[in-house]
Amino acid sequence: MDNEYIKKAIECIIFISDKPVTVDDLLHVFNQFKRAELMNLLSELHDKWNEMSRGIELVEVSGGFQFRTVSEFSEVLTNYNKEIKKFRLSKAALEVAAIIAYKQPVTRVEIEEIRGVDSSGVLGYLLNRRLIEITGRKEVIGRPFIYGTSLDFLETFGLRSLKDLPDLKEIKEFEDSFNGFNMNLQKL
Amino acid sequence: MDNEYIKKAIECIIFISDKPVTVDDLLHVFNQFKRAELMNLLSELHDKWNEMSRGIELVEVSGGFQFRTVSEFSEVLTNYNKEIKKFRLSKAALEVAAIIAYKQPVTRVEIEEIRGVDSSGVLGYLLNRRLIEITGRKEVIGRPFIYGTSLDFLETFGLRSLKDLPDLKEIKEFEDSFNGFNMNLQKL
Amino acid sequence: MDDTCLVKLDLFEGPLDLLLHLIKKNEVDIYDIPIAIISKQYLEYIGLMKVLNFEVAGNYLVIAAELGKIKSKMLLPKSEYEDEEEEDPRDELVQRLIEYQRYKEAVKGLIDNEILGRDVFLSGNRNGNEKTQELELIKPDLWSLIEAFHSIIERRKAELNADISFEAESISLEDKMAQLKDYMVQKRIVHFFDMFENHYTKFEFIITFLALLELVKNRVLKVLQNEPYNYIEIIYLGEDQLG
Repeated sequence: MDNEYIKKAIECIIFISDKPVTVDDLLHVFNQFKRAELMNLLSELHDKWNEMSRGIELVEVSGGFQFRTVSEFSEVLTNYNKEIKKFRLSKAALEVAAIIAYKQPVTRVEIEEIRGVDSSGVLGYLLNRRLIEITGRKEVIGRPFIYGTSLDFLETFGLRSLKDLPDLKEIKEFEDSFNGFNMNLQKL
Repeated sequence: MDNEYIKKAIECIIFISDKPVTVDDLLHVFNQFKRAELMNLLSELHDKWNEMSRGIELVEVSGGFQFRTVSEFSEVLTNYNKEIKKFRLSKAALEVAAIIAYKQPVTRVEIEEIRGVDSSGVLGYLLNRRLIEITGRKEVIGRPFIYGTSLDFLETFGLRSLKDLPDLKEIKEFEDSFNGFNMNLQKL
Repeated sequence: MDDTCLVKLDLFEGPLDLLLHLIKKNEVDIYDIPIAIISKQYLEYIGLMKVLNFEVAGNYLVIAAELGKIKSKMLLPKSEYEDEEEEDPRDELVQRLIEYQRYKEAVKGLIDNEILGRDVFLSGNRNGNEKTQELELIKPDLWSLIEAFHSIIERRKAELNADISFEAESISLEDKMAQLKDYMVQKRIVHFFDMFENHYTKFEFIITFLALLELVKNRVLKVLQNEPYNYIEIIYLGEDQLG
């Protein structure tokens, strides 16, 4: 089996998979290869698709690779298929997701201290959407759950890993950012 | 909008559709085009993908166009699917695992009383996956096996110990996110 | 207050969100909040929520009380010990607001990404078409276990309710009347509520009540209440007088 053949096989796997495909996933089927070799092949495949520049692109996300439509066609696609599964999260859900993303592992009480409001309903909603996970318990009185973001969170927000999260902004940058917040929400 | 752009947009539409996409489908969104023009573009796109010769191909099937994996990779894909399934569980398996986790030590009959359905197949499956173990026999008539969770169970579900399992009160706290799911969607 | 305030009311995510909105609207410095003005407006909003019958959550009132406390502290004369760094009574609240605002900012950063289902989309036939919901394979984690447990409880609840009502509905009015008559032959006099002692479902309640009415109509039983609000007694009169 030459490398071109393997690369095409990897393409197929990525195409049929419902989650981003990781090197570990590939190692299960291509066990004659070393991890580094597979990583090389993936990287070559990634370059190849960039170079082809089609309507579909090969994207590195959530620790793996996934085929996605190029964002400039989003409008055409939502027009074409009105029933398409649309991303919809409320302001509250986004706030809680952001707090968890930056502060994880974090408890419900800690989230509520920051927001100043009860957040249990939103937590249940985010758990159901699989954007967050219960990652354990905090060893304090009552042993509350601690929450973290899931792989689906990274996938949804197009992040390769949590390292891709932008730094929390410093306080002096606030003034500009106040405006435009509501505008951005409308976009959702 | 030039033809290359339209062709990529068509690619995206075919990609996101779960059925073959017909010229008629496309006419709904690209109504500035004549049918013959769209057919030309589709044919060009078809040629393009043939020429690229990737692991994914654009095929004409039942009056429309669809992306498919090239048939020579079917074996790789079957292997891959088998591997991936090893890391996931069916709803039935999760139910039995949950009952054993909470009620252990527990017999098959007791599990079936709770679930209301035959569970012997699922038990065999979970034993095979080493998520549960036979921990002994119950000293009643017939001395049935009693089941408990294994160390693999804890690892798979991200628990450090069985004490980390949520208690009924904690499950109840999430009640709203199960039942009022649609209602919450509006609110959130 | 103008109309836009009305529209926005239910858009606030809580008291801190409302405060941030007021600070922004008044274009004041977050490090030097004019507490008197802001708390006045804050209370106006809460008042408006009440007028509009919005449920004003307790946490709004907590912050209202906090604002009142800060306001009164700021009216106190400055401490004479000038060398000691005087703590601004607003500090704690300001820190909270800034912390909260940081995460609101973070949301902005998140939604600027290429979001799945908004900007970019996945293949429609990723799973093949033959798979049904039931056969869907789930990634095992703690939440999947909670979900599974919950779904058993829900399913069993529905099944058990169905069982009970099925059994209950199998009894006819005639049978229930006969049952009730036998019961009364033995007891002679019972309190009204005792008759319903062992009846769990709504259907059983109704059928028993109907049987009672029929037997009273047929003068087998008599309903007696000596004084208003006193016990209602059911008395056995004897064999069916009409039959």
